[in-house]
Amino acid sequence: MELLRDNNWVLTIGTFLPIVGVLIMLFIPKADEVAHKAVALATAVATLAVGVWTLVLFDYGQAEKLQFVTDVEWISIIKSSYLIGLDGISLPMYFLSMVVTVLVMIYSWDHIPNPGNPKAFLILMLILQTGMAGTFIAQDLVLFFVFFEVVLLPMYFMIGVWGGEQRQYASLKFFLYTMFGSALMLVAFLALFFKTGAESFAIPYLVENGASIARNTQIWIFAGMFIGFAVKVPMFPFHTWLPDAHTQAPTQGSVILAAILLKLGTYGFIRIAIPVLPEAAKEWAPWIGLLAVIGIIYGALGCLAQTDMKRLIAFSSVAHMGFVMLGISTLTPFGFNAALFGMVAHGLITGMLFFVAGSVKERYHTLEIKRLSGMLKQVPRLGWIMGFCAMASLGLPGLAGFWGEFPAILSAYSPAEGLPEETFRTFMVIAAIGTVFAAGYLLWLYQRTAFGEPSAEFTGHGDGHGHGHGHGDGHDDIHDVTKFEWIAWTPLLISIVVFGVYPQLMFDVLDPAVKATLAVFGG
Amino acid sequence: MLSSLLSMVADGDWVSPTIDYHALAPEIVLAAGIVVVLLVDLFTSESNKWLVAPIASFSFLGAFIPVVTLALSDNTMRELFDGRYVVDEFSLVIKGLFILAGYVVVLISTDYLREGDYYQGEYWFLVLTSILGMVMMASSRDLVSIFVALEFLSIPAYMLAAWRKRDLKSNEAGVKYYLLGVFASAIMLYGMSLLYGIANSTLLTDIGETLSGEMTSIRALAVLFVIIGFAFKVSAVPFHTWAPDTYEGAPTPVTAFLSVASKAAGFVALVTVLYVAFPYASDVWQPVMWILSALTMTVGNVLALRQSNIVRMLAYSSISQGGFILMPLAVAGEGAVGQSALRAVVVYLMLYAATNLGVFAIVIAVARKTRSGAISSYGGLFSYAPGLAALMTIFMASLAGIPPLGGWFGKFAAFQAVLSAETNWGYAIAVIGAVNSVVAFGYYGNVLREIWMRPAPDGDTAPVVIQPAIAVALGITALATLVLGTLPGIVSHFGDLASLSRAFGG
Amino acid sequence: MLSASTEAAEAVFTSGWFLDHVWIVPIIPAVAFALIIFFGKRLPMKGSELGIISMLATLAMSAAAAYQWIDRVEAVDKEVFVPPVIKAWTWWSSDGFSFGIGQHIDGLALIVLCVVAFISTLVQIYSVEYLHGDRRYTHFFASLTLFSAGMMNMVIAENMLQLILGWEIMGLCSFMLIGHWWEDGANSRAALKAFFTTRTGDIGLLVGTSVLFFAANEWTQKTLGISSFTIRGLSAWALSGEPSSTAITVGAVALFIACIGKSGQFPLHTWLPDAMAGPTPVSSLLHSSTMVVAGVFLVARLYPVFFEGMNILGTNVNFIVVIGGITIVIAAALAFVQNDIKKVLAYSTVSQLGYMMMGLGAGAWLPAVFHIFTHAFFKACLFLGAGSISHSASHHSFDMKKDMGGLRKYMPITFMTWIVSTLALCGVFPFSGFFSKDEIIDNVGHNGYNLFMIVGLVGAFLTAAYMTRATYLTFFGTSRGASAGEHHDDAHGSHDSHATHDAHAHDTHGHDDHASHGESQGPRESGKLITVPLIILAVLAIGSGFLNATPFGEKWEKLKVWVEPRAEVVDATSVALVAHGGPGEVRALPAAEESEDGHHSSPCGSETPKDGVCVAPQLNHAKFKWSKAAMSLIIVFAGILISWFLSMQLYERKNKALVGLTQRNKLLGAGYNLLANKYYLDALYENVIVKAIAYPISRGAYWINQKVLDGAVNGAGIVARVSAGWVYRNIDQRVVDGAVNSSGAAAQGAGSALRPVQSGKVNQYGALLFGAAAIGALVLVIINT
Amino acid sequence: MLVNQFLMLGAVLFCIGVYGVIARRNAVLVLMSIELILNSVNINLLAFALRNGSADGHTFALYVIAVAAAEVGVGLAMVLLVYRNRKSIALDDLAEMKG
Repeated sequence: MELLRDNNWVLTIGTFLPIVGVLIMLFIPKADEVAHKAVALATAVATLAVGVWTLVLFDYGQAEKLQFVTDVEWISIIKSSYLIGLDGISLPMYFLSMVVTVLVMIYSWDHIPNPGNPKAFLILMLILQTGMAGTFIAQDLVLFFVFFEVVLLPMYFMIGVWGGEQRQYASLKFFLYTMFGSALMLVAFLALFFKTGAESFAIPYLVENGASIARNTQIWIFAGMFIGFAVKVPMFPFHTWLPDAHTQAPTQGSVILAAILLKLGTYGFIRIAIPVLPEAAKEWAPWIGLLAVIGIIYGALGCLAQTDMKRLIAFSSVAHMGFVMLGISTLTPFGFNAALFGMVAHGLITGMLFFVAGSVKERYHTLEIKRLSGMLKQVPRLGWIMGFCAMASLGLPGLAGFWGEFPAILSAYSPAEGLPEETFRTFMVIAAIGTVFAAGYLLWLYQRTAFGEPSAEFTGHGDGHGHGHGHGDGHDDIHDVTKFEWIAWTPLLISIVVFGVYPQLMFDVLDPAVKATLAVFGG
Repeated sequence: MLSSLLSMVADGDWVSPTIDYHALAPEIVLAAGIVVVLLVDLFTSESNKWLVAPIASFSFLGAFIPVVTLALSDNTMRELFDGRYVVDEFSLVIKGLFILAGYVVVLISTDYLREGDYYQGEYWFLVLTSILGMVMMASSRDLVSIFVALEFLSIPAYMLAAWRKRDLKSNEAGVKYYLLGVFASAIMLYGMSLLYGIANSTLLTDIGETLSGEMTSIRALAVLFVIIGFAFKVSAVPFHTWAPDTYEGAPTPVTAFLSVASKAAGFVALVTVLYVAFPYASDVWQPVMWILSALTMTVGNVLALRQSNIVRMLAYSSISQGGFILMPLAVAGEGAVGQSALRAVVVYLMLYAATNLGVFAIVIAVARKTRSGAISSYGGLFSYAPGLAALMTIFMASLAGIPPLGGWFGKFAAFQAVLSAETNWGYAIAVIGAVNSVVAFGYYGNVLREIWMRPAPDGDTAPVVIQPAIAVALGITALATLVLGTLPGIVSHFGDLASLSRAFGG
Repeated sequence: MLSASTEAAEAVFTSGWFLDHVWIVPIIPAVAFALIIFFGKRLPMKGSELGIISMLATLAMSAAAAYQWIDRVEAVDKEVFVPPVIKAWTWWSSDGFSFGIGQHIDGLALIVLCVVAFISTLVQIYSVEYLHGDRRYTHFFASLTLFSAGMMNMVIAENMLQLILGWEIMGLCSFMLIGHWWEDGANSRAALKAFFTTRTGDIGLLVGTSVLFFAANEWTQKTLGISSFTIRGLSAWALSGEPSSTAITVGAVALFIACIGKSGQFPLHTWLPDAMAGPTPVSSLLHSSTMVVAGVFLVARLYPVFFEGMNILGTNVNFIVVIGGITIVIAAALAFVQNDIKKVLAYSTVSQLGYMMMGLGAGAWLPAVFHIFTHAFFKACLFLGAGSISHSASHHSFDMKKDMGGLRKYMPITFMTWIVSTLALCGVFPFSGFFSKDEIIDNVGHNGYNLFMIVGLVGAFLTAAYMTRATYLTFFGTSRGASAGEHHDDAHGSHDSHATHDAHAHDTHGHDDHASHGESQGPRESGKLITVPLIILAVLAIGSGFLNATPFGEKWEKLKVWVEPRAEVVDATSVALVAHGGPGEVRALPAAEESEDGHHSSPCGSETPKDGVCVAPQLNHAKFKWSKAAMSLIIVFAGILISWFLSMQLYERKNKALVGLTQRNKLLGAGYNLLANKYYLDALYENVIVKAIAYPISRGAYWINQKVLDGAVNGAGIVARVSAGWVYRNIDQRVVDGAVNSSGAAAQGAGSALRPVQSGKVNQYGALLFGAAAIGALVLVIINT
Repeated sequence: MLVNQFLMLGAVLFCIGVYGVIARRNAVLVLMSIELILNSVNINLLAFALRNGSADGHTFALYVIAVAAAEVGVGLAMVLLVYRNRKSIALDDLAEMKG
């Protein structure tokens, strides 16, 4: 595989710049909160600038090749090196992670959750950013593993310290789940390393030599990786950490979790598990597909059973990631494109939904669907934004969500050679039914919370009308979208529309890279 | 009988050995330090006893210099007393580790001692002596020298454990440690005597050659007993029982010393014996190691989950960490694996030493304020001592093996070594290890939870005062943890120690 | 490059700028939508002007395009295949599959496009007054405009994906507009139901599209060099004799399920009457004339697929025709028992859609499309009329029995337009309905679907009857309730009143609005902005029929020339027309050579076309016979008369009685018995006649409708929620989650189990130590001896 | 020569010592039992030395004796310490820390 090394500094800078910010913040006294916010935001913006520059430098003509490749000796003794690179698959997620971090920083400006202490909060967020970005550019299994794990602790503390009532349980659960997965994943990586002749951990190398491994061995190694990644995705039945984590996490945490962290798992499948172990992938694909559709239906049912808005959104992630995994399980470039698009779309949309949920919580101090109603009347803009996100999330054509969902369903009709067609077509129909469920629970949520008259307990005084301008009288918390919220949300909203209207923007980048990745199938 | 002995001595043409003083320099420096400490302690008044501590630390630093020079000298293989005492890369790396560990121990002990009214001079004397024993252990290649070195490092440790002489717990710790220790070394000695009988030599290499023959029950017995002696030192389950009680009872700096230095010494001895004396008896000791490792990780973990006292929890944690260090040895017999297994052990020891010393430094610093060993006493640490909290987080995460903090690479190397054997036993132990590494976070995470997510117990949020010595110790250990974690390449090459794993064609 | 291509087109087929740029049409309202959302509130008319302007623009453009199309088709011989004007840009491509976006303009597209643009324009004008002072006036216009954009996009869609895009956008707008007055739970529930039901149908759309895509793509790529998402690709493939019957049948059925949902066909029609919760202009635009015909349009658009898939003309019964037939009857029967005038119209819409479906199912393509065209005008007119009544006469009530009656005196214009449209709907010569509906019935019979011809006739009878009843209750007899100026509070469950009261309460405009039709005032004619659209529509309700007036012979059958695609075998390139990727070209095929080999007995549909492809099946048309027409006319008049008689008996008499009572009250003061008796008489009439004849059937149908079908829809929801709850509580929280937590507990348990070993007693430690050693020794000794 | 008998003696002594360590509750007696084990070791060493006719065994034995002496010294000191603090040298009392 040819590697392009021109101005490869951008990746390293873009990945480790946040750490510089952390170092600076360490020397600022805890009390000076504004300074912390400023530094953190500045760092994030600077990182994003580097990201933009990366977009500019990226050679879209050869998106299938690794670009900006750096290959420096790291741990020579175990034949692992600091090998990073970017191709069409990594680019969107890499950039998205930067964008989301910036937006979250902006949102944090006036939304530092209890118990305050922006210093620690923002430092953790910056470390998180490094971990996320690094995972998407790492081209060496050990390096990938390290970055993959780096995100754990910050998220653990974000949930555990700044989270809701159940935060300690949720955070520990999140941590143990993920760690369990990655422990087995590590074992699988090492087994892979030795089975390929203990030559190198470099993914390109492994892709070349992985196929030569005996089939049964492949299946076992894949199993290890599968658990590692499936926990992160999360796929049924490894999903139970997600609702707790999402529900308890602070808004920023939920957003990052939904927008980026979940994608680490699917990305792992696309980047490592499947291309390196094609035989095993073929063997596993039907099962992955099965779990995926179970996840779709199951997540939807879970949503319908929820009484808490945030928890509902969390379960919807299970369903949506089910679509992504369905696309992956077809092992076709078409399906992979769908999956990757779905990843980004889900990141934008669900991230946005969590922002909204956070703001609702902040205003109403509750997310119980029963108690909320008439948001459209009390906080019209927030209500409309929520409606927009709901529509995007249920896969309305013209908005980003559709392009993750529909192609995934489409791809299930004709999976790769050697996969059972009938099975996958059944999956296709089930998944299509899943879209209706999605409409069901999202609209149900929307109708309950946004429509109707604001309930008396929030309108300050008894009568259901609240006289038009529901906010103000009696309930000062309940105000419409604030300045910082606008700044933080507009980019997401815009990109949801843009990608929905012109999906080619992303497919252009993805397609060649995906094709190259799936070349191992002789496709 | 005596006559025969004399005759043997008489007609054997006895020539005094030529001694490479450069090779012995570290030991000599330490010995000199010991003497100086004794004298100064003897001739200074109570008010000036604090002088002793710097002297001790300087003698450690002094002893470190020849280690470096030896490492840099082109002659990397120095054999003294026809191969009974060897100074090679392996021993140098280990000596360096011991000496630095000793230095850090001094740092974290200084204020602890000054504040409790203990005899200071003897304390330093004993620490130095014990370290000297370890340094000797690193070079010993003969049953006798190994035995002597072992006792040399153990006996002072016994006394250190019982240091707080008016404290019942401390006494208990000392007695338990002593009795079991002596018992274990007695059993080991019995095994050694058998080995001598079999090989008609106390030189490890000779024994190794003898054991290359077919294995008899008596030989297996001898091997087993010797291994048990060291298994006790590394507190491998089921020979661990002393560890929790002793760690809890002993003065905290001593606990740090025991859990790092003396454990490491045990591993060094074990590795030396396995690699030099028993390379051909791997059929015997591999299963033993496998079982020990599996038991040690698992039992250590599950028991640690139940602890409410931090030191005791750390005791069990260090037990299970020992299990991880033993893991590679479970497959070290498989030809080339020995090489990577040895590397894994050495690297793990280094990272573990750095991290664990750091943890104890924090425990001492915090206990100084809270006057309590309960884990719950760490509540709210993050709110009133964020610095310590952050460091503790780093150390705990490192122990739990979370990248990019030191510990992960140790575990990684261990897994790598185990899997490189590509045997089913290897895969099995690897999976057990993987699961255990997750369980382990249960109790490390528990501490972190107290620190970050719980309020201070009685709302006492006065800041913690950190003395300079502790600060330095923390600095060293934290730096090591972080740097070694992000750039393991620095230490990992210490691991390839051809000289020792010669027998495995390593 | 475009201009060049245009010239190329002129070489053979005339084209024109408007024809080449129809793709701009949907963009105009889309942009207008954005503008209204962002700036609407600041504008003098709160955004409504933007909507109206954009609508006028689209109307103008589509009219011009239609004109140029007519030139195009009339330039050539009647049988010559006229290539649609196609453009395509690559919208997105993945793994070599390229999906385009662009335009596929032919007669069908243009006629529907014009209808949509026209009706939208009128409805928006109408709404300016009707929603005057509404709280979400601006949002309302935004949604209306977005809806038009979506519908137009669907109509001109070049491929299935583009069509789905428009399709779903319409669904969304329908949701927003039905729920426009969401303060009332009923409205938002209706909105939810509508969206959810259509969405359920859309499973079929997704699945069907996927199936057809993969089934056809290889062939289309090979033969035409285009993806099989394209309308023409699919059509050609369907008629090529290639497709395996299963694939195309599955695809067609799946797609048709979507049409059932969207066009409110039995059994998914239940959402449509509820959708009347929306403001009347919405009902008139979305839920009568345009959106609900989307399903019909889809069938007409992909007719070859359904033609082959359902084997139309092959047998004398098929899925589509059956569904259509059932829908006609049950919907018409339901229309009898409604007291809400809008619900009557809603069910009538459902049943008219049934006609269109039945027509398509029976191979009467052109009549069905024609009926879309005519129906749009008179049904829109009827709805707007109803709206006008509630707006100005019955004080926002739609209850015919409570609040209407005798209105013809007060609102002559509304009355006249209503009558015209009613006659059109009933299919009375020479109103438009006659030409289209009679055409359908005629052709259905002609194509051998005799049973369904009878169903059509029954439908015609019922239609006439219930429309007469509605008309009578509304405009004849004496005024009741609000229309009689009665002062009653607005507690009755009428949605408009509720909403406008919000408007009163919250809007500055509320007050003059209030003054304009206070409770105190009696009924009166509505303002210009309402009546003018009514008149225009009424005129079209009469005139539009003559566009294809078969009775008057060939030269009157304009639509047949303009709209119906010509079934002719043409070479592949002339169908492919546009290669994907980059701006498409408008290329026309050389008509000359086509007409040379002109075997005008086209094999399309009947056999596999040789050396070429077809995009339209060969259909045949029934010859118009006055005899048949007379029969259906008689049936219609019978319906009208019977219904009129019944209504007289019921309502007229009762009212007299009541009047008499009041007189006697005034005069004498006592006379209750007589009153009572008369009253019993009326009751008797009610019971005997109506309950005996009309009610059992229609009640029964209604019961089935509400309880069974509707219940099924709601029940599905309930079941889902319940099962979801169960799964969540038991499986998720107990099993899956429990497994994890219990493993943690297990570890802890093991810990406490092992603690006794750590007894603290030295001797026991020693014992353990040596015991382990001994065991090990024993094992080793045994092994090594 | 009677090597095997010496070895048997050593083994027996070893076992007695182990028994003492496990069974005795008195610290001093446990100490003495350990001394027994060490001496069994010495007997072994000497016996082997005699059989092999090499001096290593003797030297080893001498070292063992010396070290044992040191050990006993420390051990007795500890026992004394314990006795001073709790007026008893019963090992069962030394069970404050457990679990």
